[in-house]
Amino acid sequence: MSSELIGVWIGAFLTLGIFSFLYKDNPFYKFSEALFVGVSAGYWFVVTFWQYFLPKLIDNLVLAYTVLTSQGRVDYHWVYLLGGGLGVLMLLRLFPTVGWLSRWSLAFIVGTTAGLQFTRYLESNGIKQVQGTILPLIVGGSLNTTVGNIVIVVGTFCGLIYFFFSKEHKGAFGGAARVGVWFLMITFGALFGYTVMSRMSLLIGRMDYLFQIWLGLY
Amino acid sequence: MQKKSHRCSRVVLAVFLLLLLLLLSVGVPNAQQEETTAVPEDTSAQAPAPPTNVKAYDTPNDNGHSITVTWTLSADDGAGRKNVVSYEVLRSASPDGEFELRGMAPAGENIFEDKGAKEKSDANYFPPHKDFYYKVRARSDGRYSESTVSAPAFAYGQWYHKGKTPVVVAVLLFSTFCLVFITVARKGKKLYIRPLAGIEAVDEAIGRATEMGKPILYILGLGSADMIATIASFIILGRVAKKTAEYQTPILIPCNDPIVMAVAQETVRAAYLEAGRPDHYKEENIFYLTSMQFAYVAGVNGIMLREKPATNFYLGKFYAESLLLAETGSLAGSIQISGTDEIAQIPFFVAATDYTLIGEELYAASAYLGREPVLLGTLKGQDWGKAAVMIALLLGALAATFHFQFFLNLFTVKL
Amino acid sequence: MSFYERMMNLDRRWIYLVIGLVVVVTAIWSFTVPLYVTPEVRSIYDYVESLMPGDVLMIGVDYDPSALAELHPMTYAITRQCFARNIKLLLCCLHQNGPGMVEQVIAEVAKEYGKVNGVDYVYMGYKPYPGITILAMGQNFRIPFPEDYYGTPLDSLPMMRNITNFDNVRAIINISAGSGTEYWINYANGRYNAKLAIGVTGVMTSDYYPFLQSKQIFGLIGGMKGASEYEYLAAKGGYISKEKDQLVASKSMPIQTTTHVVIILFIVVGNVGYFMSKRKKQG
Amino acid sequence: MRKTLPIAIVAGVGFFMLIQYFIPLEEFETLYEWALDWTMVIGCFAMALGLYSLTNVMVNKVRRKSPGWGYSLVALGGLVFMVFVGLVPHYQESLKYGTLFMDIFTYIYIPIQAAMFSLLAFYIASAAYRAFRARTILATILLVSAIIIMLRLVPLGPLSPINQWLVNFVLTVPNMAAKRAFWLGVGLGASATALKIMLGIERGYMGRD
Repeated sequence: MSSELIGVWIGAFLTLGIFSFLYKDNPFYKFSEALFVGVSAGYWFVVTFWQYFLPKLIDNLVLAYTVLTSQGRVDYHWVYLLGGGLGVLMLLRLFPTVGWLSRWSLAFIVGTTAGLQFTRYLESNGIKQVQGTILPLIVGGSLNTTVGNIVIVVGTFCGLIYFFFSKEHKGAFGGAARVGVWFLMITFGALFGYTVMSRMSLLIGRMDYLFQIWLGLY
Repeated sequence: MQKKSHRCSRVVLAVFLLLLLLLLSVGVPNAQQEETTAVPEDTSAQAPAPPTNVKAYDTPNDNGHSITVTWTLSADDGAGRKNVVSYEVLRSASPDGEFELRGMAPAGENIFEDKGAKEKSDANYFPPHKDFYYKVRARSDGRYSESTVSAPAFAYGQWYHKGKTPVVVAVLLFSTFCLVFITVARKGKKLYIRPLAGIEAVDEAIGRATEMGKPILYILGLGSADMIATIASFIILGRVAKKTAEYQTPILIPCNDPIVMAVAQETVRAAYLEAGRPDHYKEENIFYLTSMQFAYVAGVNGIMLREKPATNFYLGKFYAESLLLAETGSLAGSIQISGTDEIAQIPFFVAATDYTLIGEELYAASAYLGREPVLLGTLKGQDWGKAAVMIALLLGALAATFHFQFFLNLFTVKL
Repeated sequence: MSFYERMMNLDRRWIYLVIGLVVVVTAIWSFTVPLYVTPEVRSIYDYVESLMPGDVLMIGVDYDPSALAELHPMTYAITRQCFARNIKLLLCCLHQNGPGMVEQVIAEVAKEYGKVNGVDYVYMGYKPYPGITILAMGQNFRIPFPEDYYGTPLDSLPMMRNITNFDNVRAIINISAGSGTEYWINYANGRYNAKLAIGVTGVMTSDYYPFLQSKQIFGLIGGMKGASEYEYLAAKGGYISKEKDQLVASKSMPIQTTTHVVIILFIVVGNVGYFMSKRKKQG
Repeated sequence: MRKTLPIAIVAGVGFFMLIQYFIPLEEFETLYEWALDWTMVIGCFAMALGLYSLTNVMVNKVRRKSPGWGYSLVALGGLVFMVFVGLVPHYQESLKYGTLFMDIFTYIYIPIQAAMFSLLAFYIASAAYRAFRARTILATILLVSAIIIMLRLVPLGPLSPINQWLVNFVLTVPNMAAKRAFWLGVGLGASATALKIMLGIERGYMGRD
């Protein structure tokens, strides 16, 4: 039995374990689940170590140290000590008395996110979308495009009205909000229907794995 | 009431069919195009006319390591002998020194950005504040004709990116809206906000868990702390945890990211402190599971079936796992409240959970739950932002209809 | 509990079972579903049918093995149709990880039909920067590709004797999993007015419909479904056959169809149960 | 120090990140790159914290012999083994194809992941069955739209072209409009949240003691 064949058997065994969950929770599934969680957490830890920790921190500090010893000058790579310091603060969470120090590191991350995403969202979700919705309402020679453009502009307009929080959805305003929800519902339905095909492809792929690769039935 | 909604759905179906017929009468488009077959061009073996008027200048809106070169097309590019195939851009530190090739542009193009690295150690380092001379040559089947040398230019960095002005305007406008209404709200003016079903269900859902004596499961999604949706979820978690502290209902938070776990611990601890029950806070209930999408789902599904939480919250960033979680939760008989800004996952949450916060509602939820005037002020600011967008949409549609290109340019961000 | 109420509160495991059975049964007892062929796929097939033997068609194959399942069937079906009709092919690849894979396809199909490299087809290989490459090809194929994939100068290939640029190929079909398609549309069609059709992955499909409406492309094959439509046409035309296992995309389509039908039936049954049980309550 | 400094850091870093977006200068670019690198470094240390949290939960379960402790042992075993075979070999060697580390990933992790993912095929069917009832107008619209899109894979004879046209229409027109409105709303909501965070209006997530 080759190692690949053993691999296929293990894979098939675990696949069935996951599928058995469809009937009900059982030891077979619990085993697959526990193994899955453990292996994935270990995998992610190792990948983080080799691909982020080493190149982003250790390599930079080693470089700083080499420059210091070989050329006798302090170069900018030492700033990574600060980053490392913020990281070490995270580990202080393990000790209840000094754990609050980790808030500095958390604050650094949250602050970065807030500042970066503020402009990003206004640009890509705000201005770009307005730009994309600026469409001519009358397109000469194409009734199709004309109707399409008008529906898009009206739909976007009503959809935005739906998201108003500080005004009661009553009267004409409420009517427009309702039209907005209709547009949202059409889209949600369409997205649902559109996804069925790719989900079925996944199942077909697994069935192929079980029947073709594992059992060799066809 | 039921009868009415019954009739309504039939009306909708009828309208749907009518619309269908109407749209059909518009006609299905038929793609057909005239074919064009041309005789191959006669490219003579002579060198093309050289490009003229070569200009070099510092590339605007950059970090100072690039120069832009422009020229007037060769007389044989697209006209005349039609034999230009490309342009080559050459650079030198002195007008009569050795020129080196910096790059190519295809025929028809009259601009090239000579860009280099900013690190001195990089082989392609582009020194700023240093004069360079450029020339451009037209190429045709191994034959070249060179332009004259340009005037010198040097690269330098800019303090402001002019292409991003629309974003500056948006930032200022939006911040002003929010700040104005925060001030108004602080002064004690009462602001109306319309009810949201998902929010009203939160209290009920926590109450139900308390009655049943079962825990609440709160899922912060698959995002890390670098996503605003996750941060919005932290804020909501603070409000929810305060209530669970008051009711003394345990709250379980398996996390997909260790930083998210740390922030969630801080949030819940603060909420318990605020509710006056710091002794009931259990850090081990907020734990890390794994960062891999489906392994995380497998673990959470296990928790749902074995701990049987009365209520599940799914708020934050969700991807394909949304339906896996929501279906298992509904199988376990939990009340489920969901919300995300990923439009592709909303349909599954709508289908499989009891209440869904759609897009912006997720971000508004914290203000709804907090009910503090300052937060309601930002909601009002958001509404004004929407109003501004709607006005821009209408004006834009009119401008596009009557071909006022300048209005469109107002919204163009040049990166 | 009435029959309808029970139907409404059906244990979901029955649904799982039905879906599982339908997939397995359809896979084993395979049958063909009469597929509706969309006009945007048919127009490509019909166009290739309208070409005369000796005409040159260009195919830009811009994907790598990760999009193989959806796009490979398109490439196979079109190359087989062309070779069977003695249409000459000019190919290039603008996707970094694709060139080797394209070579395999073309070599395999050429062998089936006894076609000769350099006479019946030319594979120019890979170049980075799709935008610049396409612009340059519009001038002359020899600028970005002085030699073909195998290192032979284009000028010494008999098929290339009268071929300079896009003007000398009848049409271009771009089969792509990435943003290269935009360049083909904007440059090959936009600037050089080449007749262009595209084949793209399922998720990209809806993004490219507007180009069909504006007639910048004359055909569009979208994802697995589009591929199976093309295979259906090619099989009907006798260019590929089920016996030789050449209908790859079509193989999973009956399963897709039956599962979709079953889900729609489920929805209908659920609604019938819902309305009937409500009527009972009211009555 | 405990309460105000974190809020000050959020405001300061946030403001810097906001303005650097508009300043192309090299110095700002470098600071920005450092900040991103540091968040990654913090993430690496946090990973150790996460692993501690996970093992803590598992070990406690095993020690207390709480129900299902055997499975915790399995998970612990998988974790420890993965970390061991991943870190012991030479520098980054373990991430290459063909190592024991990658074999476990390929033959254990990948099949379970694919199986988990494919459960969605069953769930999507059951969700459609239970949720798509024409209870209200909105539910009816949702249902009709989903069915129209699903019908594109079903042979309908002469009705197929009509359906295909409808599918194209739904995907290019109402779908586009709703997505735009959705994204615009999300953009404003997310920006408002970011603003609240930077201004320190929302600070409950940063602890209170």
